[in-house]
Amino acid sequence: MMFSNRLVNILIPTISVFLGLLVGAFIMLGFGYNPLTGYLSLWEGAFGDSYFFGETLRQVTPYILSGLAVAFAFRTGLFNIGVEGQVIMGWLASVWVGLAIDAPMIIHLPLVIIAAALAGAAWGFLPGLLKAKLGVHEVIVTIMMNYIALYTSNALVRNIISDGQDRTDRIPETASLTSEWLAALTQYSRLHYGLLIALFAAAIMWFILNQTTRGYELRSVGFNQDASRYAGMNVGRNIILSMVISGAFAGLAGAMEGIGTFGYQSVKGGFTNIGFDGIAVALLGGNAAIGVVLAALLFGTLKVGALNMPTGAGVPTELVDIVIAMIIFFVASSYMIRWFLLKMKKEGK
Amino acid sequence: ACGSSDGDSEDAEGSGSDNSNGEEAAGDDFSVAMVTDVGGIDDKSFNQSAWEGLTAFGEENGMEKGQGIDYAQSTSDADYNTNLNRLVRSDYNLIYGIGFLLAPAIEEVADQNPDTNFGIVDSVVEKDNVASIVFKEHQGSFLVGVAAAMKTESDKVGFIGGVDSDLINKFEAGFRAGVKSVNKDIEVKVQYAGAFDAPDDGKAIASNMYSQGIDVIYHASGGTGNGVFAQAKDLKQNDADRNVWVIGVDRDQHEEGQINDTNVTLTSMVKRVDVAVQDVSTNAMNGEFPGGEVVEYGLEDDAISVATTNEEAMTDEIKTAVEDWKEKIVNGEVEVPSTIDEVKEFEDSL
Amino acid sequence: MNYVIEMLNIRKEFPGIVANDNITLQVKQGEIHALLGENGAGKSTLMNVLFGLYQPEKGEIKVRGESVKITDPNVANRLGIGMVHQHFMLVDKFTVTENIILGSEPIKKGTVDIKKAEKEVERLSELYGLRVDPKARIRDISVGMQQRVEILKTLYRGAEILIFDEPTAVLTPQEIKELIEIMRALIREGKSIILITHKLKEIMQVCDRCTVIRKGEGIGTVDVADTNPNELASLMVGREVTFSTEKQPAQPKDVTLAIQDLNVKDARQVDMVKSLNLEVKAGEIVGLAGVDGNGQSELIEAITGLRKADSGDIRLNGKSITNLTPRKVTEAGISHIPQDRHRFGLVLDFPIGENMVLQTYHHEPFSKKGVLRYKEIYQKAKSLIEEYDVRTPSVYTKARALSGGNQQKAIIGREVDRSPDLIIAAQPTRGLDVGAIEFIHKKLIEERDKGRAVLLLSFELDEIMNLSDRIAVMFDGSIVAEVKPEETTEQELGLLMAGSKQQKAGGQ
Amino acid sequence: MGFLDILQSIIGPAIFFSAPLILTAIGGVFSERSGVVNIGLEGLMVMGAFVGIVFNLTFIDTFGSWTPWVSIFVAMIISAIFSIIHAIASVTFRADQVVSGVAINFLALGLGLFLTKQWYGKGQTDMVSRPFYTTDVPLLSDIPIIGPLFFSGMYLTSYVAIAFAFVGWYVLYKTPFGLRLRSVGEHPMAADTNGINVSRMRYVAVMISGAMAGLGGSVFALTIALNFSHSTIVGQGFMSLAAVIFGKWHPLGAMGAALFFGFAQSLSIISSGVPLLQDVPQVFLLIAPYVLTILALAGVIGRAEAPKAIGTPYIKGSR
Ligand SMILES: Nc1ncnc2c1ncn2[C@@H]1O[C@H](COP(=O)(O)OP(=O)(O)OP(=O)(O)O)[C@@H](O)[C@H]1O
Ligand SMILES: Nc1ncnc2c1ncn2[C@@H]1O[C@H](COP(=O)(O)OP(=O)(O)OP(=O)(O)O)[C@@H](O)[C@H]1O
Ligand SMILES: [Mg+2]
Ligand SMILES: [Mg+2]
Repeated sequence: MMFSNRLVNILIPTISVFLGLLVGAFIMLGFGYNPLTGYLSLWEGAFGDSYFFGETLRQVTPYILSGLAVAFAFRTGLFNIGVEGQVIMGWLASVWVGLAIDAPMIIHLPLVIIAAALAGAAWGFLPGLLKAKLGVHEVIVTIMMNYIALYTSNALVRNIISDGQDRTDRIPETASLTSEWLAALTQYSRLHYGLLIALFAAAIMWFILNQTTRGYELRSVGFNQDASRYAGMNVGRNIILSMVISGAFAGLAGAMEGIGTFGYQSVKGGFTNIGFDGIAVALLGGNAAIGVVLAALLFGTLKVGALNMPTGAGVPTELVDIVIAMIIFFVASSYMIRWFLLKMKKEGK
Repeated sequence: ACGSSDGDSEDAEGSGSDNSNGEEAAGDDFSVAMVTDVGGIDDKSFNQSAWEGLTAFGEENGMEKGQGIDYAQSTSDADYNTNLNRLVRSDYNLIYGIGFLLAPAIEEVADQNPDTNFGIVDSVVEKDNVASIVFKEHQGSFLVGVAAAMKTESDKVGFIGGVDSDLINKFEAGFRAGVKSVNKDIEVKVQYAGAFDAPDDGKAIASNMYSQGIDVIYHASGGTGNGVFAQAKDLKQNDADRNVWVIGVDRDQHEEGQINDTNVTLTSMVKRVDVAVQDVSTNAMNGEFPGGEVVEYGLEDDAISVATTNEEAMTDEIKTAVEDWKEKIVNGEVEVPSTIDEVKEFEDSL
Repeated sequence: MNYVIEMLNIRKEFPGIVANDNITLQVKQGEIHALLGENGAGKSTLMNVLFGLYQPEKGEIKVRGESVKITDPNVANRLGIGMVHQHFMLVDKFTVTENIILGSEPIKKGTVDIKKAEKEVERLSELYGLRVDPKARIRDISVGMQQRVEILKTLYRGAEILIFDEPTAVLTPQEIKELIEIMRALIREGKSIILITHKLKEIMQVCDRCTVIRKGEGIGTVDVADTNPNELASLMVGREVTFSTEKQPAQPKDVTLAIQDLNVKDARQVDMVKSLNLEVKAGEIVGLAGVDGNGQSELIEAITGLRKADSGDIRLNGKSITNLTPRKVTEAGISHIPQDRHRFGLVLDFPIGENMVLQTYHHEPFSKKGVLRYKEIYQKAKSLIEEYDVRTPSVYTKARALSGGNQQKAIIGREVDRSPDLIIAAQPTRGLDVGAIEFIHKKLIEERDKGRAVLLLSFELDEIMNLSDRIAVMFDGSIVAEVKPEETTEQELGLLMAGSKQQKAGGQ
Repeated sequence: MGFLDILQSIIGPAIFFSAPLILTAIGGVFSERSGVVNIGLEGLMVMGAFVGIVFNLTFIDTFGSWTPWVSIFVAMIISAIFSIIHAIASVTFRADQVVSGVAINFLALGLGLFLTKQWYGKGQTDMVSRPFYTTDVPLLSDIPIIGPLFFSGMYLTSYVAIAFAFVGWYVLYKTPFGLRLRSVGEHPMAADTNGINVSRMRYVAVMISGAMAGLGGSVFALTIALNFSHSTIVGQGFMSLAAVIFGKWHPLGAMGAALFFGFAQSLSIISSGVPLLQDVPQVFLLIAPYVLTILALAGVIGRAEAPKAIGTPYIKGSR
C-alpha cells in the first residue's frame, strides 16, 4: 500500500495548506506583489526571532481553547456559535475575580481560572437547557447570547468592576498567568503559562471524549439520540453537559486573554473574534483534540505573521484571510484530494 | 541628507540589515513609527490623521514610508504589543500608539524598552519614556454645541455616542455644556449605540431623534455615524426644506453630508491628531521629547477646531458666536466640563 | 424469444468488492420473475444497475430487444422501467400526490396543478385497486399504504416493467395478500415484474421463473413450477437449509412479565394501548400477533421505558417497573431487540465493538471509575462476533458498513448476552435471508430453554406460528385473544387480528 | 408623543432594519431547504455590500438615478456567482457544509477588503453619492392610519424584500421547482430516483441564497452604511441565519422572524425615550432584542423541524 490511512490523514491537511498558500501566491502575483517576499515576511513575523515565536504561541493559546470548545460541542452533535460570547464572559469573570479577591497565588490563580470556566459554562448552560428541554435550536440561542455577553460585559466593566472607566484595573500578580521566565526567554513576548493550560485542556478533551463513560455517552448522543435513549442514556442531560463543557473551554479561552495576555478587561466596541475563529480552528482540526492544537498553531502563525506583511512586503493583511479561507476550503473538500491520492495510488501500482 | 537617491522605497524593508541604509538617508538617524488601533490606517479618522501627521513630518525631513517613518496595523486588541515590539525591534526612536486602546500595551512595552521613546494618543501613560498626547475634545464639542444651539429651531438637539466610555463621555459633556451655555432651555437627548460599527443602530437612533423634532445631531460614534448621515440625507432628500443637521467628529465630515447640491453636515469637531503627532515628532527629533509629560492639545494649538466648510449653514452669526466662546475658553474664562459629573455641575450652575 | 429485459454478463464493482460478477437476467414479457439470493448477494445492486442508479463495469442491457445505456433513473423511466425500492423513496413531509408526481408534475400556469394530479392518482388507484388517500401525508399513513404509493409512482410514470425490491419484508400478512393481488392485476394489464424476496413461499405462490444469485455470481434460472422451496434455498445458500425450527414443548415456570390494565398514549395523545393485560412466563415464547398500528410499538415502548404509561402496572419478577427510565428497566433484567435497528439498535457511526456495550459500558469490566477499558470492550465484542457469526472485517469497522443481517446478529448477540430475564424481540428477522433467520430463531429458542421469558413481536404469521408457545392477538390496543399455535390456523389468526372474531376475547 | 407617533417611529426603523435580513434569510431558506447548510450567509452579504458599493461608486455617471437599483442587481449576480464556491465544495466535493460556509465568510471579507485596498488605496470606500432614499408611496400613503404607518417614509427596497418573501413562498410551495427543491432537502435519493438532478438542484439553491444574500448585503450598504469597510456587515448574516431557523425554514416565517428582530431592535431604541423606561440602565435596552428573541423561542416557537437531509452531501447509491 502506497498511502496508509494515517498517511492520508496527514497528507490531506498538508496538501490543503500548500494549496491555500499557492492560491495566495497567485493572488499576490496578480496584484504585483512578490509572493516570496510576502511569505518570507509572514514567516519572519511569526518565527523571525524568539519574540515573535513567543507571540505566535501566545496567540495560539486562546485559539486552542476556543477551537476545543467548538469541537467538543460538535462531537456531541451541537453547533456552538456562542463560543464568542462564552469567551467574553470567561474573560470578564477571570478579571473580576482576580480583582475582587486577595489571596496567595496558589489559591488565587486556580480560583480565577475556575471562575472563568464556570462563567463560560454558565453561558453555555442556557442554550443547552433550552435545546434539551424545549428543543430550541442552539444556533439561534447562542447567536443571541453572544450579543448579550458583549453588552453585559461592557456594562459590568464600566459600572460595577471599575467606576466609570473604560477598562478594569490590572489584575494582581497572584492572579496572573504571565511569567517572567517565559517573557525573558522570548525577549519580552507575552507568552504565558496559559499555553500549558490549553494543551492540558486538549488532553482533557481527548480523555473525556475517548476514555470515559461520560464521553462515550456524549459521542453516542451526538450520533444517534434515539439509540442513546434506548440504551438508557439521559439525552437531555448529555446535551446540557456538552454545552456546559464546551462553554467551560470557551471560558478558559477568555481567561487566557484576561489573566494571560491582557491582565484586564475593557469595554469592547465589538466582538473579539476568538470564538468565531474557533469555529474555523475546530473544523480545520477535524474536531479532534490533536487536530485542534495543530490547527490553532497554523491559525496563530498565519494571524501573527500576517501583521508583518504590510511592513515587510506591502501586502495587505487581508491576504492571509484569503489564504485561511482557501485552506479551510481545501480541507473541507478533502474528498477531492482523497480521490486524487487514490488515483495516484492506482497508477503507482 | 535630504532626498534619498535610491529608488526602491516600498520593499526595502524586510530585515534589519538593509535598513541602516534607509535610515541614514533619512537624516540624523531619527526614525518614527506608529501602531494603529483596530480601525486601521485608513479609518478616515484619528489613525489616518496620525499617519498624515507622520507623513508631513517625513516630508519635512526627507523621509518616506519604510525609510524613517512607518506604521503597523492591528486587526485585534491582541496585536498592539506585537506591533509595538516589531517596531522597537526595527530600532525606531519614537513609536506612537494611536488611540486609548493602546495605552496598556504602550505601558508594558515602554517598561520593557526604556531606551525607546513612545507616544500615546488619547490616553495617559505615566512613564518617563512615554509622552501622553491628549486632546481637549470637550472644548471642541463645546463649540459645536454652541453651533448646534444656535442652529436648532425646535430647541431640541441630540448626541449619539458609540460605546459608553470615558473618551466619548468627554464629547458628550462638552457638547451639552456648549448647548446649555447658549440656551439653558434647549433639550439635549443623549443615546449610545453600544458599538462603533453599527450603522443600522445609528440610523435607527437618528431616525427616532429626528422624528421627535430634534434637528441637530452630534455623533461621536465612528462607523455607527454612517447611519446617522444616511438618515439625515434621506430626510433631506424627501424634504429639501427640512431642518436636519449632523455634526461630524474627529475630522471634517463635510463630504459625508453631501446630498444633491446641499449638505447636512453643519460642522465637525475636528481633532488634529496630525498636528500633535507632527509637533511631538519634531520636538523629539530636536532632543526635546516630552517624556513623562501629558501634552494637552486644544483650541489654542489649533489641534482642536470647528469646521466651517459648510458656509451656508455656518452663518456669520454662528461663526462669531463660536469664535467668542472659543476666546472665552482659551483665555480661561470658561472652564469646559469633561466628564458627566462635571457637566451636571456645570448645567446646575447656569 | 420475447424478453422485455435482458441483462447480460453484468459486472459491478465497489471499492474492494465485486457485487455483481457476470450475472445474466432475462425477463419475459408478462411474467413475474423472482430474484433470489442471500443478504448481500448483489440483488439490489443488480436492480439499481437496471434502474440507472449504478453504471455497470461490464455487460449489456437490452430492453425489448434493443441495446440501451441506462445512465440515470430518467432514462429508466423513459424505457418504462419503474422500481419500488427496498427502502422507500418517499418524502414523508409530502402528501401522497406530491410524492407520486414529483419530477413529472402536471403544470398549470407555472404552478403545480395539484387538482389534476389528485384526479390522476385517484384514477390509477382505482384502475389497479391500490387504495390510497391522495391528500394524506406519507408520515401519517401505514407502511402498506406507503408501498402502494411507491407502486403508483411507477405506474404514474407509465412503467411497463416493475422492479419490487423486497416489498413484502415490511408488510403484514393482509397487506402481503393485497400486494399479491395487485401484482396479478398488473400482469393482467400487460406489465412485467421482477420480484426480490427472501420468502420462498411467495416465490412459489406468484412467480413464473426464478433467477438465483450467490455471492455476486449468477447461479441460474429455474421455472418455479419445476422446483420446490428446499431446492431454491439450497441453490441460494449452497447447502441444505432446514425450515421449520426444531423445538421441544415449552416448560413455563414463574410469571416473569405481568402487565395489568395498561394504558398508553402516543405522541399525538391518542390512546394506543387500552386496559391491556398480558403475562409472559419464564421458559416460554409469547408471540404478539397483530396488524401493524394496533398499539404494539407503544406497548413495547412502555415496557422498556421509552414511553410513559398513562396508567396501569408493569411488573418484572413481581417488582413494578412501571415508568422507570430505560436504564433502570434494562438493569432490572429486560433486553430489547428493537424493531427499527438503524434508529434504535445501533449507533451506526460507532465501531461495531463499541456498539456491543451500548447498555453496559458503565459497568465493570468495560469501565472502571468512569474510565473506559477498551481492551475488555473489544475482547467482549470479538467473542460475541464469533459466537453470533457477525460477518465484519473487524470489530473496529463502523456498524454502518455492515449489512442489515449482520447488524441484526450483532444486536441479538448483545441483547442475549446480557442474560436477561425477559427478551423482547420486535421483528427480529425482518429483511433477513433464510440462513440468518434460521440462526436467529435457534438462538431465541435456546434462550427460552435456558429459562428466559421471550416476548416476540412479529407481523409474519409464519414466524409467530413456528416460534411461539403461546400467541396473544393484539387488536385496537388490547389483547383480544390468546391461542396456542398448534390449536389454530393462519386463517383463524388472521381473522382474529382483523378484529372480526372476538369470541375468545378476555379469555384469560 | 402620541401613540401613533410612537408606532410610526417604531415601524419605520424596524422595517428598514429588517429588509436586508429578510432578503438574506429567504436565500438561506432556499439553500437549507435543498439540504445545504449555509453558514456563509454573512460572507455572501459582505460580498453583496462590497459589490453594491463599488458598482455604485464606479458607474454613477453611467446609470444616474438608476444606479442603486442597477447596483443591487449586479451585487445579486456577483454574489450568486461567488456562492458557487460553496456549492462546489459542499455538493461536488462533499465537503462538510459548515466548514465550507466558514470558508466563505473568511474569503468574502478577505477578498472584499483586499480589493478595496487595491482599488481605493485605503481600508474603506468613499460614501456613495446615490444611495436609496425613502419615499411616500403614492395613494397608499394617504390612507388614514395605515398610510402613515406603512406607506410613508419607506424604502422601496423594503417592499421588494417583503415581496420577495411572498415570491419565495410561491416558488417553494406552488411550483414544480419548489416541490423538487424541497424533496432534495428531505430525501435526495427519492428525488434522484424520480429523475431529479440532486446536484443541479442544490447548486441552484445555493446560488439563489448567494443572490438573495448579495441583495440583502447591498441593500444594507445602500440604505444604511453607504460605504464598504470591515465594519459594514458585522453579524447581519448570522442574524439572518437565526431568522431562517426561527422562521422554521419557511420564507414567510423567515420574514416574520426578521421583522421580529427589527421590531425588537427598534423598540429598544425607542424605549430610551419612553418616560417610564428612561431610567432603566442602558444595557438592558441594548440586550433587550436578543433576550426577547430567546424568550420568544422558548415560549412560543419551540421545536422546529429542519429539512431531513440537511448537512449531508448526497452520494449516489449510499443511504
Ligand atoms: N454503495 C456500496 N458501496 C460499496 N459496496 C456496496 C455498496 N452497495 C452494495 N455493496 C456491496 O455489494 C454487495 C451486494 O449488495 P446488495 O445490496 O446488492 O445485496 P442484496 O443482495 O440486495 O442484499 P439484501 O438481500 O440484504 O438486500 C454487498 O455485499 C456489498 O458488499
Ligand atoms: N456506503 C457503503 N459503503 C460500504 N459498503 C456499503 C455501503 N452501503 C452498503 N454497503 C454494503 O452493502 C451491503 C448490503 O447492504 P444493505 O444495507 O443493502 O444490506 P441489507 O442486508 O440489505 O440491509 P437491510 O436489511 O437493512 O436492507 C453490506 O454488506 C454493506 O457492507
Ligand atoms: Mg437488497
Ligand atoms: Mg436488504
